[in-house]
Amino acid sequence: MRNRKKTEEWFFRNLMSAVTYFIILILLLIIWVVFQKGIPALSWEMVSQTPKGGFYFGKDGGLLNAIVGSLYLASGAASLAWLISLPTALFMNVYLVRYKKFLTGIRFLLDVLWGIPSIVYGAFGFALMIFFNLQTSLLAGIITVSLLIAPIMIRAMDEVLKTIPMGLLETAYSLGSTRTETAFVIFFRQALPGFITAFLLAFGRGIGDTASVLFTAGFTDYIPENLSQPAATLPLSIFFQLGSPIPEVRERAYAAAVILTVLILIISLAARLLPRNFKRNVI
Amino acid sequence: SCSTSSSENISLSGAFALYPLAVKWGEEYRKLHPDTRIDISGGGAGKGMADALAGAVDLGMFSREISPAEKEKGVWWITVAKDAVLPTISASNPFLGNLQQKGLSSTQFRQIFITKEISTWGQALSSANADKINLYTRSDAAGAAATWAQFLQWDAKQENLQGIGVFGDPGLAEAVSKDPLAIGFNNVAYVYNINTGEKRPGIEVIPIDVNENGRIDPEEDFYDHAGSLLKAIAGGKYPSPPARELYFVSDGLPENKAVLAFLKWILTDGQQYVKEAGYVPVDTAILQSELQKLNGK
Amino acid sequence: MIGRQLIDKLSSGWMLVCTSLLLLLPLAIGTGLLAKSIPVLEHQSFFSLLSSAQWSPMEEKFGFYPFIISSVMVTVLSFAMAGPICLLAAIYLTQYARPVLLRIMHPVIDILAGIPSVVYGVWGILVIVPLVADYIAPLAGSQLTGYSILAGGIVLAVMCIPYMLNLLIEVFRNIPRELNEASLSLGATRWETIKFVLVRKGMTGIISAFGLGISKALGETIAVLMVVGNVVQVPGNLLEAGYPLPALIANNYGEMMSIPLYDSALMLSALVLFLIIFLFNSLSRYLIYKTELT
Amino acid sequence: MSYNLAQPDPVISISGLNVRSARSHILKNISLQIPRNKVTVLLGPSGCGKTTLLKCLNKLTDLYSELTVSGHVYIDGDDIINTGQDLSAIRQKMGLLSQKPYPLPLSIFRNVSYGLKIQGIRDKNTVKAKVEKHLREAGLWEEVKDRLDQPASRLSIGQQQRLCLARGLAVNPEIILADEPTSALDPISSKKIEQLFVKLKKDYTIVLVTHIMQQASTLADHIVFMYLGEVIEQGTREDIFERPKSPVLKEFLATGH
Amino acid sequence: MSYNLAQPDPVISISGLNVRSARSHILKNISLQIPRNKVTVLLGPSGCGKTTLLKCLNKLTDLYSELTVSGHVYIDGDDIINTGQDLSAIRQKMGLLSQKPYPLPLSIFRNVSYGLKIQGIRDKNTVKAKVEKHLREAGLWEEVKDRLDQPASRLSIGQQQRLCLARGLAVNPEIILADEPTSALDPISSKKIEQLFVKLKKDYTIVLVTHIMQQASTLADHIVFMYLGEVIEQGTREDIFERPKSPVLKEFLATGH
Ligand SMILES: Nc1ncnc2c1ncn2[C@@H]1O[C@H](COP(=O)(O)OP(=O)(O)OP(=O)(O)O)[C@@H](O)[C@H]1O
Ligand SMILES: Nc1ncnc2c1ncn2[C@@H]1O[C@H](COP(=O)(O)OP(=O)(O)OP(=O)(O)O)[C@@H](O)[C@H]1O
Ligand SMILES: [Mg+2]
Ligand SMILES: [Mg+2]
Ligand SMILES: O=P([O-])([O-])[O-]
Repeated sequence: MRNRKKTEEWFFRNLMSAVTYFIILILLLIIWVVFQKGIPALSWEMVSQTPKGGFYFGKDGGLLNAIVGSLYLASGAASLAWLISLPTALFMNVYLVRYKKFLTGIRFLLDVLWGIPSIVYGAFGFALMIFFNLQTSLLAGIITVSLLIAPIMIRAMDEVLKTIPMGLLETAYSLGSTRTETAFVIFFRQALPGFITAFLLAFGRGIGDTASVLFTAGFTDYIPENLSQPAATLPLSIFFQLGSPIPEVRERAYAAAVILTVLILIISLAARLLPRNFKRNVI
Repeated sequence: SCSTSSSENISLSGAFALYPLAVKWGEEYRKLHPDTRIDISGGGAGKGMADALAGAVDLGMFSREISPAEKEKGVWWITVAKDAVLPTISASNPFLGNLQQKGLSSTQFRQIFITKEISTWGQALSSANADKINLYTRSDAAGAAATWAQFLQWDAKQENLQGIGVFGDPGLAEAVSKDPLAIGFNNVAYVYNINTGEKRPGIEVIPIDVNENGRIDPEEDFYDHAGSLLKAIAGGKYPSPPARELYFVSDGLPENKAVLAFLKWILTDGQQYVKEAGYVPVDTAILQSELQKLNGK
Repeated sequence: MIGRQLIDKLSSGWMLVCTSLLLLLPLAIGTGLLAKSIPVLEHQSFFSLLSSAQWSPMEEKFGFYPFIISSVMVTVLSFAMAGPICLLAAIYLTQYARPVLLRIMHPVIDILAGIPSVVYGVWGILVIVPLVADYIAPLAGSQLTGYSILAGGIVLAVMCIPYMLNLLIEVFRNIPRELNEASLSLGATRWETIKFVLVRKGMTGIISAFGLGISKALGETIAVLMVVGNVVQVPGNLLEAGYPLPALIANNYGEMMSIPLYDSALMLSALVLFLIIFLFNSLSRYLIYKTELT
Repeated sequence: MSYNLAQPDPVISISGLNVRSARSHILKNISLQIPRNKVTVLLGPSGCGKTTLLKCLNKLTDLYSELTVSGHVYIDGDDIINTGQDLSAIRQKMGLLSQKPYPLPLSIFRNVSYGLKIQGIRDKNTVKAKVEKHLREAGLWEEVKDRLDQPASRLSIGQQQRLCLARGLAVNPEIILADEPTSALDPISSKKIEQLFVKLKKDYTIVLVTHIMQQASTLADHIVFMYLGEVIEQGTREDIFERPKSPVLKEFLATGH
Repeated sequence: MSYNLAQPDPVISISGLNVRSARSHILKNISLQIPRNKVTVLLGPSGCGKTTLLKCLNKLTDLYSELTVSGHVYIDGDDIINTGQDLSAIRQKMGLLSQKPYPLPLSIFRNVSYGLKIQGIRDKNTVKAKVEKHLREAGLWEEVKDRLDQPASRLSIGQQQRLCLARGLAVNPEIILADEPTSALDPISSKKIEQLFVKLKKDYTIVLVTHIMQQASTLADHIVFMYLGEVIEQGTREDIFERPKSPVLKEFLATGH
């Protein structure tokens, strides 16, 4: 009896640790492939200059257009998504707490939105653009990407808000707070660290997405000067350069991937570390 | 039709295949006309066409045959460069020598790619070998694939080509070069290094037996070097299709003077940059007729 | 005092607008796709579109059957690989491993969730396709190219891992430690506690994480299409090539959107995908509802 | 059962109050008067509906969709159950001290000043003075005066309980609803809170739920004994402790400490 | 402080036990003997380390990676802190009743039968009989016998507390560790549990944490008073209540009920 139990525990414990290290191994392998192919093509010029003529034939220039474009696009989209997500998530958890069935319905729809492929968002964004007579532009890209990441953001915020105990809500009300005050003063503060994580993770998701910006933000060698100009993005730059006949250009695609990976790493670390500074007052 | 853009602003969108060349043209043109801003964005041939027809851009970059449905919408187009699709195999193909001697005719290619009557290398080379032919094609809707299909059978489309679909030209080239029994097709620039004229490592061309006499005659043998190949394409010795034209499209003849000037420059001085991008300059005769088109004729 | 009430009204209004906007989004996407699919639906009946295996868009014949089957196969395969792996790893990371490992894991997971899928596709071509062609296919006694449902499934599984793992780790972290204590103090081993108590307690979370992972797999585009072979056929086995729905859209949309009927057919395939995801989410909600009852 | 306390001017008057959940009838036809400036203690076994009754007084039952509330609760004459009125104003009249303390995610100072801010009091000096006053009232001032800007969550449970009381006092309520305020506390902290209640009862109407008989008998002016959702008996301290009538109450007292 | 109870055969013997977290020293060099078949009560203000000490006896501190434990805890002579041994067997010797009841996510029946299943007892009739027996022991049988297949989470807090006790008894422990088992309960439920402890003490060794002095004085054979992570005083009921030595204990007793 004891022996069988021990064997079982031993077996599963080792299986689990094997699986975990296997995952880590695969993940590291991918990151290694990217770095190993990308580092040789990486130079200061790559991150400090926009493409010059002939960049796509292997000549001078860099990826600054795509780096800046990606940052503009992702921060624009994350901010816009935040503007939609925050009220929605608070609304769900402050105003709608008593409508459990309705909430279940909303969460279901959010899951559906989560599952819609980004290329469908891209096509939808393109249709919207045509409908509103918008041109391929940073703005169109921001709108599309924000629609894509808003469900992710809301879901993450909702998970945080759900864990706030009912007692805190009762307390806020019994002090005479209006629902707005409850939402924006008390719940907001309590969930702020979680919100920051949600924002940064959605930002990371937005910066890595290809398909939704393909038809909406376009691709250009210029750094956009306003919202109505098209913008390049790193994922699209990778995608596009990988299609080049010239091997050196394809090498640069990996350099772009390294840059993107480093950006995401920074965002991720920020997402995990930054909230600590806002944890002070959380109960 | 292009009311949305100011006279000093030219916008292009469309095929990624034409993007690098258009960027080069834009840059060179701006050296001559510094007050013209040229916005170029990628997105795919259909995107370029849709944008151009919607008036969202001045010119669409287009890399495949224009379909009847698109022609019905009143699209206007102009040839700006040429390209050619070449049947490719791996450099480690065991029948390489034999193939280079005999070549394959368009009929044989059809039997390989469309009808699948030929499925082994033995059948292709009239020997007893039973090794299967591993067939590859493009998965993404591509001008190259459409042109190749048209070469095999006048009314065939990309969807008629059999085989494993691989994404993008480099993907296809890579898949073919790694698989000794593979057969595929590629645009010129993915087979030859245009700067040196040498074939890219790992990949070889199957010569086309144009006159279908079962061997490659001297006048059919120009695949050694990019230079001789480009000459053969320009001179029509390499059949068309699989040689093909690349277009700029717009919603009717452009009214914008700056756009017309830009197109005119492309058809004249601009042609010197075409080779660098891995494409074939347009023959002089066609250039003339395209220039006529710009004048509304 | 009046001001407070006014602010409350205004901000409530704003919140309501945002929430409604978001709730209308699926509807808008659904009807948008439907509207764009009408030309092809008028051209061919919905049933024949779903059940026909002939795909010749230039001849105006559209059959989605092979694509649907391929999508299902790739998704099921990738889930069969990633699901159990993620579950085991999440348990290990939260229950056995030292906290440092979990702390290292988080940025790694984020990076992998953020890497664009083209990069996964390239990785798949470099690593997985040859693996299938040179090692796995010969086991099955066939000489194949490696571009296959199996390769697609493997790449997809790897891509789903960061998403599912992240959600599952959260599920297990949110189970109160006291529950663990209760079971252990009854003399259960760690593994028994996991098997009988934690998995049960976390069941709704697990189903939900799996559901989101599968949705992700169903909708993933570029990476899969780079390795799956893209042959319009109903795959006979996992080593044959397939052609999932998202790949169909991605391969053709940018190039073919200017041909009306083709465009419409691609939008219909997006609609079909949307419906599959909708159905699938309903199923997982139903399962969650069922487990919550017991 | 519908016996009414002879009380000229009750602050809270409940009549025919029913609370139902899908499967049970939690409060059954409660009618009750809560006298002004007295301590009313709710007594009864676990699960009899004491917390639910307190929540009705505040209409916090709104938050629970599974509960249906019917009947009347008059606070100073306004029926809050059937009102379309602004609840936040009515809730300000009542400070709630819940079974478990919930400090707001703010600093100690801002926890107390929160209610003032809501009332629109912004003058710095007034706020400061009031915060000090209420912290003193709650017997917490000495312990926290040097760390008012620290997060309230760092306080011990007993201190949190007293902070919540100070916070509740700061909104200047008329009524204090306290739900087992000492159940999680050690004897020393409990004692402090009890003493505070004795002091507060001069100015406030207090409704207190407790399991501790001794607390009830020290503090109560009026005791309400509940059982399975009904009010079984009510009366003065002597009525309940020395002359209990119903058998359930007798048993309850017999086992109580 | 290192005073040893003259006890021939202690079940649990603790020496030099230290528990540290990153920022604090939670248990400071505790040495203690827990006598067999007696009730040992741990007394002390909130936050002094009582719960932590109980968790050490069971080595549940394992679950908290932020805690470092050093020293020795001998259970029947085995040092569990420094063992590579199978803890699940040792833990089965000890039933834990935690401060807040945590029913397993199973039905009422299966909560109680869980321990039996772990022990490999699968015979249906035996299991049924044992479940009934232990539910009766915990005084819960009458209340739940008709709904044994319902989720345990639907029970009231008091019922959950008793269910956890039944669950703990079912594994046939030698030692019961109970952490404020009645703090959330009304007097009647508290009484029932207290009576149960009186009954159990014949067969089991009980370690009880409580804030209620009266409970301590009714049940305790041996009392340990802790303060800020240290054991300040220990002794019989009379030693502690009638002849307290240290000033902190005197103050603690003075304010206690
Ligand atoms: N939201 C709810 N849904 C369903 N039943 C509820 C709900 N809230 C309370 N109840 C039930 O109503 C009854 C009364 O609960 P209440 O919390 O008022 O008891 P209580 O008298 O405060 O007990 P305790 O002394 O344990 O705090 C209990 O049986 C409880 O299970
Ligand atoms: N996991 C932990 N990490 C850090 N500190 C802890 C941890 N667990 C307990 N502590 C700290 O150790 C001290 C003792 O906690 P413990 O729960 O043992 O107190 P207690 O005597 O049981 O109090 P109470 O009567 O309130 O239950 C407290 O100050 C607490 O904050
Ligand atoms: Mg209560
Ligand atoms: Mg404790
Ligand atoms: O359309 P392509 O130029 O990529 O063949």
